[in-house]
Parts: sequence; C-alpha cells; structure tokens
Amino acid sequence: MKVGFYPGCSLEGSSKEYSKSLFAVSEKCGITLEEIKDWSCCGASAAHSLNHDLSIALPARTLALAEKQGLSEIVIPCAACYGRLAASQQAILNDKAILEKTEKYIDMAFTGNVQLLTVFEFLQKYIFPVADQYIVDKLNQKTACYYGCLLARPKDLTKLERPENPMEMEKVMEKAGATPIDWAFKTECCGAGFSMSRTDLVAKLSGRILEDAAERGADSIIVACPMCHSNLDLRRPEIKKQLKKDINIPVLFITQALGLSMGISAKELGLDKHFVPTGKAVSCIVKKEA
Amino acid sequence: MKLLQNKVAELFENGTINLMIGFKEALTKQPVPCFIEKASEIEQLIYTKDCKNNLSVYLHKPEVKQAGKIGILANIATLRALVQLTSENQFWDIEKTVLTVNDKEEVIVFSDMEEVEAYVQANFPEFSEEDLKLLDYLESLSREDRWKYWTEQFSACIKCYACRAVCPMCYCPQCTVECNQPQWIKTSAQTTGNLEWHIMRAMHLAGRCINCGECGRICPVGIPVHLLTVKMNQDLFKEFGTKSGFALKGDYALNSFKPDDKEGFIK
Amino acid sequence: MSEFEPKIVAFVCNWCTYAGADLAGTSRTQYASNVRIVRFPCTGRIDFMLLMKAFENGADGVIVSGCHPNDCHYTSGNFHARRRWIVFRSILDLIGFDTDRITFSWVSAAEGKKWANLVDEVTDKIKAKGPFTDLDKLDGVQLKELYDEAITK
Amino acid sequence: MARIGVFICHCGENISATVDVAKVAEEAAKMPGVAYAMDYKYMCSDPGQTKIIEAIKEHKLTGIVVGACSPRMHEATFRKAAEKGGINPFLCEIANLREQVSWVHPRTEATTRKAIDIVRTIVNKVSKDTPLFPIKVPVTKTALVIGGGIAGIQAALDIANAGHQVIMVEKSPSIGGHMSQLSETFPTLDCSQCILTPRMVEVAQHPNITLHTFAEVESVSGFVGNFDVKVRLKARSVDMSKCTGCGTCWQKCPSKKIPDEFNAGLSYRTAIYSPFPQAVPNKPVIDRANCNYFQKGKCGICKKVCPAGAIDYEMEDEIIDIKVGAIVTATGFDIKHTDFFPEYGYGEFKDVIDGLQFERLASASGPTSGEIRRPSDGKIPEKIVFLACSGSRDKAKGIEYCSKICCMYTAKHAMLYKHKHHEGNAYVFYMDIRSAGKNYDEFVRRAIEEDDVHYIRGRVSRIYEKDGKLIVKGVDTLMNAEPVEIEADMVVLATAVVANPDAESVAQKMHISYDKHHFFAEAHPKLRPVETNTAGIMLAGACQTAKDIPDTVSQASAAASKIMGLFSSDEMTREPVVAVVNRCMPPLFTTCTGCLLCLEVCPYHAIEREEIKDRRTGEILKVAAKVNAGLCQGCGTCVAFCRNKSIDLQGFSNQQMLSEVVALLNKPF
Repeated sequence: MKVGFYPGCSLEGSSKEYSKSLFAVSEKCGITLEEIKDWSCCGASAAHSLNHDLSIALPARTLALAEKQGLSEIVIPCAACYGRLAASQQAILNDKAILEKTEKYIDMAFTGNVQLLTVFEFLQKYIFPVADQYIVDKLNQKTACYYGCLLARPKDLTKLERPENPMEMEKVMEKAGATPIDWAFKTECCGAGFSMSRTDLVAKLSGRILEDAAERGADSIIVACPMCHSNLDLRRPEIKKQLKKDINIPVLFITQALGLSMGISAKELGLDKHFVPTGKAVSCIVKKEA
Repeated sequence: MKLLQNKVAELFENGTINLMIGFKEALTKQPVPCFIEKASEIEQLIYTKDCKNNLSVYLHKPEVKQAGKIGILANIATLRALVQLTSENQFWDIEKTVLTVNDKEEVIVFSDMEEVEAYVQANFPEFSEEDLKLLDYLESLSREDRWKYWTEQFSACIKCYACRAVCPMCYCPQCTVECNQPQWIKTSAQTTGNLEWHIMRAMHLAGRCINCGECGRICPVGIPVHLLTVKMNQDLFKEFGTKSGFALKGDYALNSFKPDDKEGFIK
Repeated sequence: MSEFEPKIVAFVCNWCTYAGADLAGTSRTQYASNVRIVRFPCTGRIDFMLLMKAFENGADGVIVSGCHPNDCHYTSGNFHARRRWIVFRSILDLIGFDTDRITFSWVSAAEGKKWANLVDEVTDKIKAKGPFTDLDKLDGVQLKELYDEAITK
Repeated sequence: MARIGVFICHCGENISATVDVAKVAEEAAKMPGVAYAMDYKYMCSDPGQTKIIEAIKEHKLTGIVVGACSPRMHEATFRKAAEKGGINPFLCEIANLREQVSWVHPRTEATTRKAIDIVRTIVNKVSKDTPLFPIKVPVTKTALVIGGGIAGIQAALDIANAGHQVIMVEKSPSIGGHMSQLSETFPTLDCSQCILTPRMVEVAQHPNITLHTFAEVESVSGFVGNFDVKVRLKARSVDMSKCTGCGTCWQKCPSKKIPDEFNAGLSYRTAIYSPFPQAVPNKPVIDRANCNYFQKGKCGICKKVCPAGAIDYEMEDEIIDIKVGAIVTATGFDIKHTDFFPEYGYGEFKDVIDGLQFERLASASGPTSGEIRRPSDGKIPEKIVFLACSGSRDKAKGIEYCSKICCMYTAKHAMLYKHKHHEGNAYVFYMDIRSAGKNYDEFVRRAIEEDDVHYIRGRVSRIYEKDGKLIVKGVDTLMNAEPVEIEADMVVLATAVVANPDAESVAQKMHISYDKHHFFAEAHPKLRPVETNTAGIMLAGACQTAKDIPDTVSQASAAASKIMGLFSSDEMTREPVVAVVNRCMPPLFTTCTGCLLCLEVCPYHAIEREEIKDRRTGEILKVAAKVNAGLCQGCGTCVAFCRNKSIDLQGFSNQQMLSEVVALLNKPF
C-alpha cells in the first residue's frame, strides 16, 4: 500500500520526530509513504497575509506535482500545511477563474483529483484496520489530547464532526490503551504564530493549557501539530516563569504515542529529540493482556 | 422482437390494453408509428434504435382516447414526455400501459408512472452533441448575423404548424395563434408573424420541451426550430436548475421562482 | 430633417412604477416626453406578447418596470415576471433581436427621480440607435423582391 | 357602437399651463367611438361632476374618459359620477394628463401630442371595457383560532365578546402556551400565571367559545368567509365527560421518569398527566409513547384506580369537520436549546440552561418551588452569567435576526436572581441592549443601577467545566477589549427565538407564506401586518416573528378586530377586478388545457382544479382551472402566464391592453 506524503518545513526540521514516528508506524503496518518530489513551501507562515494569489499558487504547485507523480492520496501531518493545501484546492475547484490563473502561475495542469488526508484520516483509513495485530503494549496513562486551532478549524476543511470538542485523537489513544481525559483546553490557542516574536504571550497561552492538563491529572499531552508541539515542549522555561511552577508533563506526537503501543523503540520514534523528558510517559507502559 | 410481440400479445390477452401504439417497418429507414387493435396485427410491431417518433403525441387524440386502455411503446424522449405530461395533469382520462425496450434489449412493462419516472431519472439523456454544436456556432456569431440567420430561416416558414402538430406538449385545444379576440399573431406567412409565432412557441415550451427534436425533424422547409427550445432548456437548467420531463411533481421554471434569482439586466 | 424622436412605450405596474412616475410629476421633475405609459396591475400581468406587439406596431424602445424584489404589492408577481423576462431575453438573444431596445427596471413608488432619469437615459440611448426598422425590413424586402420579380417577368 | 364621452380637465392651470387642453378635446372629438368631448376648469369639482352626469344623459354615453390627474387621485370620484349618470363605473377610465404629462414636460406641441395620445389610448381601452359588478361572497360568522397561547386566548376572547362563535384548537393537553411557563413578566414583575390563568378560565367558560385541546388542524380548504377545516381530536384515552380531574391516576402511574415539557425538562412527569396544576381543561391525557400499557401491553393501573371509570384505552383519534369564515393563526414559537451551542458545551453541561428553564427555576410553581438552584447538584448558585444574543444576530449560526425579547427577559432573570439571593453575583454579556418599549429601558437601568447586575458588553467565546464551576471566557469590549473570565455556578443562555418545528407544515396546510426561518409572512410588512396573503387568515403572536407579550396581545386584538370587521355583514363585497377562466360551448367547455401549472403561480392560491361534469351522469368531461373570485386579488400574473390565453383579467383584459398598445403606436409621437 502506497500513500503520498507532504512533509512541509516543520517535519524536516523542528518536528523531525513527527515525521520519523509517522514513518515508523506506517512501516510497521505495511504502508509505504512516498514523498512528493520537489515540493515547495505551503505558504502557511506568511503568504496568505501578503499575497492572495501566491497563497493559492504555492500549495497548488505541490498538488500539481503530486498529480504528476501519480499520487492519488497524500497525507499531510502538519495542521498548518493541511489547512493551506486544502484551502487552496477548494478555492481552485470552486472557481474556474482561479483555476485558470493558478495554472498560468505554476505552469502545470491542475485537476485537483488528489485526495488530501489529515493525520487522523490517514490513521483511520490505513492504520486502524490493521492496528490491533501490531499493538502489543498498553500506554496505561491519562492523556490530554490537544488539538489547538488548525486541526479543528475551519470546520469545512478539516471535516471534524464536533469542531469545538473533537474526539478523533481520543479514539486513537483509546486504541493505544491510554485513558484520554475530558479537559477544557483542547482547542484553545497555544500562541502558535507568536512562537518566535512574543514568547511571553506563548508562555501565557500555552501555560494555561499545560496547567489545565496537569490539574486534571494528565500523564502526557498528545498533539498532532508541529507548532503546538514546539510551543508546549520548547517554551517550558518561559512557562515556568509565567506560572511560577514547574510542569513536567511530556508532550508526544500522536504517532509517537501510537508507535509506543506498537512496541517501537523510543529512539526510533524520536522521543530523544524532546526538551521535556518523555521517560514519564514511557514508564507507564505495560504489556497488553492477551 | 419476438419478446416484445409476446409481451404485447399477453397484454391484449389479459385485457390490460385494447390499443397498442408502436412502430412498424416502413419503406424508409426510419420505422413509422402503427396502431394495433387486435392480436393478429402484433406481428408488424418492431422496435429498433431508429424508432425516433414521439408517440405520446397520439395520447391527446380523441380517437385514441376512445380506445380506453392504451399501450404505448416509448423511447426515452417519449418517456420524458409522459412524465412531463403527467406533471401537467394530462392523463386524468386515460388508462395507459407504458412499455420500453432498454439498452440490453429487454422489454420493460412499467406498472405505474413512478416507475417510469425512476427509469427516466436513471437514464436521463444528455443534450445532443449535434444541437450543441450548432448552438455554439450560433452563439459565436454577432447579434446581427444571428438575426440574419434566423430571419432568413423564418422567412421560409409557411405556417403549416407541423411543429405544433408533432409536439406532445402542444396540446392546447385552442392555440394562441388561433385567438382573434384579440389577434395576437398575424395569420399570413409573413416573416414578422412567423417570427412572433416561433418566439411564442419557444416561450411556451421553455422548461416544458422534452428535447425529442420532433419539431425540427418534421419541418417541411428544414428550419431547426427545436434549437430554440433546446437552448431554453439548457439556459433554464443553468439558471434555475430545473429539468423538464424529469419529475412527476414537475419542477417548472416558469411557475416557480426564488427570491434571489439572479439576472444581470434589470436596472 | 428634424431630429429623430423615438417612440418609447413603458409597461409599468400600478403600485410602484406608476406611482413613481406620479411622484416625478408631483415633484415637477422634467423628463423626455417620448414615453407613453401603459398601466398594469402588476409586472406579473405583463405579457411578453405585448412587448412583441409594441415593436411590431412601431415602438423604437420599450421600458418594463415594476416593484423592486420583495416589494411587490401582490408579494410575488414581480418574481414571476423576473423569471419570465430572463427566459424571454434569452430567446431574443438567441434569435439576435436587439435586446438593447428593451430596458427592464425596478422603480419604486418613492423613486420619481429614478423614473425621470430612466426615461431620459432610454430616450438618449434609442435616439443614438436610431429608429427600429429590423421588423419593417423583413416583410418590406420580401414583398419588394416579389414585386420586382413579378415586374421583370 | 360605443358612444364615449371625453372630459378634459384644466386642473386650474396645472394641466392647461403646458397642455393645449382645447386642442386635446378637439382631437378627442374626432376619435372613433367618441360621441362627445369637452374641457373644463375643474372636472373634479361639483359643477364639473355635474357636467359629466348631464353629458352622459344628454349624449347617451356608454363610457367616459376623464383626462385629469392620476387615477390614483380621483378614479374613485369619477367612477362614482359615472354611476350617478347611469353607466357602469368600470366604464369610466382616467387619462393621466397631470402627473405624467403637464407636470413633467414644458409647454410644447410634443406635450400636447402626448396628451392626445394618452387620451386616445384610454378611449381605445374604454371601447373594450365591459361592465363589471362587485362580487358578493357569503360569510360564515364563526372564527377558528389555532393555538391556545396568550395570542390565541386574546383573539378568541375579543371575537367571542363581540358576539361571534369561536372554535379554538390547541395542540397540547392544555391552553396557556409559553406564557403559562413564565415566572414573572417584564417590566412590571407581575406573576405571569396570576394574570394569565383568569383568561384561560374565561376561554373555557365562554358561551361563544368551543375549545378543543389535544387537537390539531388537519387541513384547510375553501376561502375567505367559507373555510372548510378538518380538525383531528387526538385520542386522550380519558373520557372528558366522566373525568373529574381528581388526580388519582397520575399519582399512581408507575412511569414516572418522563422529562416534563412544562418544566422545560427540569423535572419528570408521569405517562398519564395533566401538564400543570392550573391547566385548562385540568383533565389528564395518556402519553401513549411513554405508557407501559400501550408500549408493553401490561399495567392498566390508571384504569383500575380511576374512581370515575374515565380511562378508555380503546379511544381513537377523531376527525371533525368545521366551517369557519376566518382564521387566526397563533401557533407560537420555540427557542433554540443549549445543544445548539458547541462552544458552550453542546448542551452537555447541566448548569448551562436556556431562558425557559430559568423561568421554571424562578417560578413558584416550578420544580424548585421558585428557589434558583443548580440542576446538577441543587446548590444555590453564587454567580450566574447570563448570555444575551445566544444564537440571535449571528449569521454564522444562520439566525440573522434579533430575537427581541431576550434583552428584557435577561434583565428580568438577573433581577429575579438578585431579589431572591442578595449576596449573589449576576453578570450579563450583551451585544447591545434593545429595550425599546414602555418602561423597558427604565427596567434595564433598574437591573443595572439598583440591583447591581454587572453588564459586560461583549460576547462569550467558550464555556468549560472545571472543578464544578463553569468557566465563562468572554471579552469586555468597553474595557479596551480585555478578555474576561468568570467562574460561574450557572450560565443562562438567552437562546434565539425560532419558529415551531412544525411551522412549515402548518403554513402549507393553511396555504399561507412563510420566510426562510419558517416564521409566517404578513400580507404587507407595514400596512397589513396582521393579515396573511390568504384572505381571511390572520396572524397573531410569535408565529409571525419574535414578540413580547404586549405586542402579541396587541396583534391578537388587531387580528380579532379584522375578523369582526369581516363578520359585520352577511356578505362580503369584493372588487370585480379578478381573473376569470373562459367558458365556451361544449364539447370544448373552456379553452383551458387543465395543465394546472397556474396553480403554483397564484400568490393567493386562488386557482383551483375544477371538474366539469355531465349533469346527468356525473361523468367528468373536462378538468380545468378555476379562479376563486373570493381569493383573487387581481394581480394578473396567471393571465400573462397562461399559454393559450384561457384566463383573462377583468378590467385589464388582453383585448384592452393590446388595444392600448396599438392605439398608442399607430400615430407619430
């Protein structure tokens, strides 16, 4: 089974472990991920606020390349990348004039017949049907599933059933033998865009998220977005200053958590790349009862 | 063929019908309509791809209605006409049995109009390529050239009203052209009167025409009159999403509206 | 030769545009005298055949006007009329009839000024286009040809 | 041959200043069919009218044209004069020479020519005019009131007190509607039930009112003055004539866990129940969907305990036919429930409640006997947050309109809470305060200034639960757009007022129009706000749009007075400008094809199917359209729609309109 894969910048850099763990889990389940050759930036960071045409053309180029490469489906793990690619595809398919303009910009044909998958859709479609035979361990911990903004919004792109209280990640975690907690900050802002410019704001916003997770007894926080991860994982010193207390809950990518339940080693899943030690989460794991 | 004849024979035998409207062979390539009143005549009944006539037009005729129980062999255009006519409340006084022969040459006897409707919706025909090509060509012309084209065409019209006679949707007991209090349309075959007739015909059939193309085929002077209504149906679908001969609870563009209907010409 | 004075017929509804034209009068708004109003209860009553008859009888331009959408005295007459006009115009377009000579408009009972401007605009437009002879030519030419043919024989 | 008289008015100098009136009269005299023409200074004056009357007699005129001001001014005047002269008023038509000629053009020949053209056009029209006679329709002087809320109650009492018969149909087992659920009412804080209950009793005891509760309208046919209505009396399973309302049955009923509609789901009721203690009639019904006997086939306790032997499990729905002359539609409204708000917890937080639930909590007859307690644990909340505009004025939620009552009842709620619990804190998030109404703004000010309710201008983005508290996150836009977080014990959403779930089907049964939100449409938004487009059917209350009690009651009385007007004589007279389907000799009977496509076109549903039958055998000879003159308003949309001109409009017939066009054009302008 072969599925296309669009990494985007984060999965090549700050969130290499997201990519690594996704590949590890996929491989375990017999799915081959094929990267789109010569892909370009999705335009998430700035393009859409500077130039509307560019914000559509950039993702369109990548999608056109995917078509050329013969991929019918691509998984886009990064929430921001998914948002941009899906928005661009929708805009083009809804308006012939935009299609014509964009084709001229990218100098390639665009049919829009590539199906885009969020990481949840990918797991649901390809991993879930076979997961049970590979899941050997039970995570055995309370997890706070954190969605942030772009995984759930806008709802007509992400297609989640309950955008204000999504349950997709919870389903995965239950499968992996964890106990997802009911908490209040699932879809609150982590301060994403201010990651570099206003770390004080990130500390405040991400701090509230960590605090609520901690107060409700989470052993780990599960994310599926590189931005969420870096804010929650990287900004602990600032958060500590803000909250005036230390919170040591590790933050795992959903694929890392799932990988752990499949018995994949911490190293293979890139757990060593985190700032907050993940040992606490790993230590909870027990063998799955037969 | 035998299958079809057997089926019809069966219908005669069990008293379901006492008149069958179908097709028989003719000297020309195109089969012609035939009316079968007794079982012994069933042998002549045929159905081929060339059976183009829209037989539903005969259902308006008093002499046909008199038969009481009528069987009708219908091609897809005829089926659409039957659906449209049902939506226009035209069959309250006859009992009819509808037959068709599908692509796999199976004979289908519909048990009611709902079945016909379902069949039509599943096999809804596209506009003919040929017609669309001609329309595209006409649209590519300048307005003046279009005017020239059509007025030349209409100047040949002899007002024989064959287009009306052959149309299953033209069933008014008295047509507006026969109205003389007031006289809406000039009776003589002059181009202005002809033009008015054809515009009026197109208006009255817009959204009701079921694209059988009979009017264009029948015209003795070769005016492609069917293009007017084909274009109207195309436009109506584009503007309002309505389809003629599609549903028994008709959705007719001209007796309905949406408050936000779009147009670009009202100041 | 005196300037061409076009004949313009206006088909209007009683409740909005006719009242709007009355308002133009009570506010003494001057406009071109080339227009003749025919009053209908509602735009829904305006038969497309009457538009054709107007041109056939020598109108150079036609105005059709009624209540704005949602303002119809009979709630939906103008909505039905609008659909009818969309279809009618598209038939005329296909045939190549000069649809520039028909102006559709919404003029409310409060829009006396709009009515006056509309009449002026249409009058100017039709003046610039010249007399409507498309229909005269049709039968005229035909008869003349027949006549010539007969003479030469 | 027609003998038409033409009368040209100078209107002082209003017409004669720019139009050569003498010339117009002179030209008119030459027009075919014109027997007499004259001009005069003031045609509408008494001497002017006398001249017309005399001329009609002297010249034996058969029709007249008055060239004067707009027909919208004096058509009625001149038609009366024509009638006095002895000709049918509809043979008098007006040529508009003032508003559309003399006032808008300078004094030129072209202007006079235009005047002559117009006169000629109208002369031509009159030559095709036919005498028309007012249409008389008999009236059944019984009114049907659909809905037994305060709107229906008020309308029914007004009509009944005027001496007419009223039939009231109410869907639920008791009348009273939403008003009976309310605690106190703004702006006076008088107890809702105290003012409503006497009215309910009055309805039940009124000699002119027949009350059918637990009943629904099945179908409405006919037309103004003559409606035929089928009403379904749903099986109560309790014989009303035997039942004494003693209550033994519902005390003993074992199905006790059914959410109580009257208490907005905050308490439970039994399967055999009377909705509330003051219900009218106060006799129970069996809710068959929740009854053990009907669902499982065993129980039958109520039958065993009933001392009057009133329980009848075999009872069936009954359909009754009634004839009424007019209908008041007062079917009320519904509100959005808390599950409509994902951002406020999808309705899953027990202490996030809607306005009606709060009413029940605050009501002395409610589940907490008027003590405001949390549904989750019964504790008295220390902090309540009220959210106005929950759903209303929110395009993203598909509700663009203002629900109108929320600003007021939210202020009331906050006040009631503060009055009952002085130490408590009440917060109100609002967009704007809309308190237009007598003593309304004073009321809101009182809540803010005297009762110390904290008003925060801003919206709430999210509510979540934490440690038994509801965290309300919003923004205060007046304080430099500061985010606000409040730890509340209870949140009350002033959810949007919406149409009843079955409003659409009700409207379709009644043949009345409705908007996209399924609120019923009035005939004219300003000038006919209580009538519908279907003559004889009126609207009252919140089925038309969100309304408070005073507005509802006013409209109900207005609807009643419209109906009283209708019932003031035995026959209604209607303008004869109506559409008619032609008739001709057999075997054609009519040129109508019977396609009946015009049924959809008519805004008034005035066109119906007619079967023309053989008088002896009863055999159907033809199906055709028929215009109901009682319903037709004369717009003529069907006339232009009919393909073969089988319908014509009296007064604006095809003949008339075409001859106007021809007369206009066949002369140089």
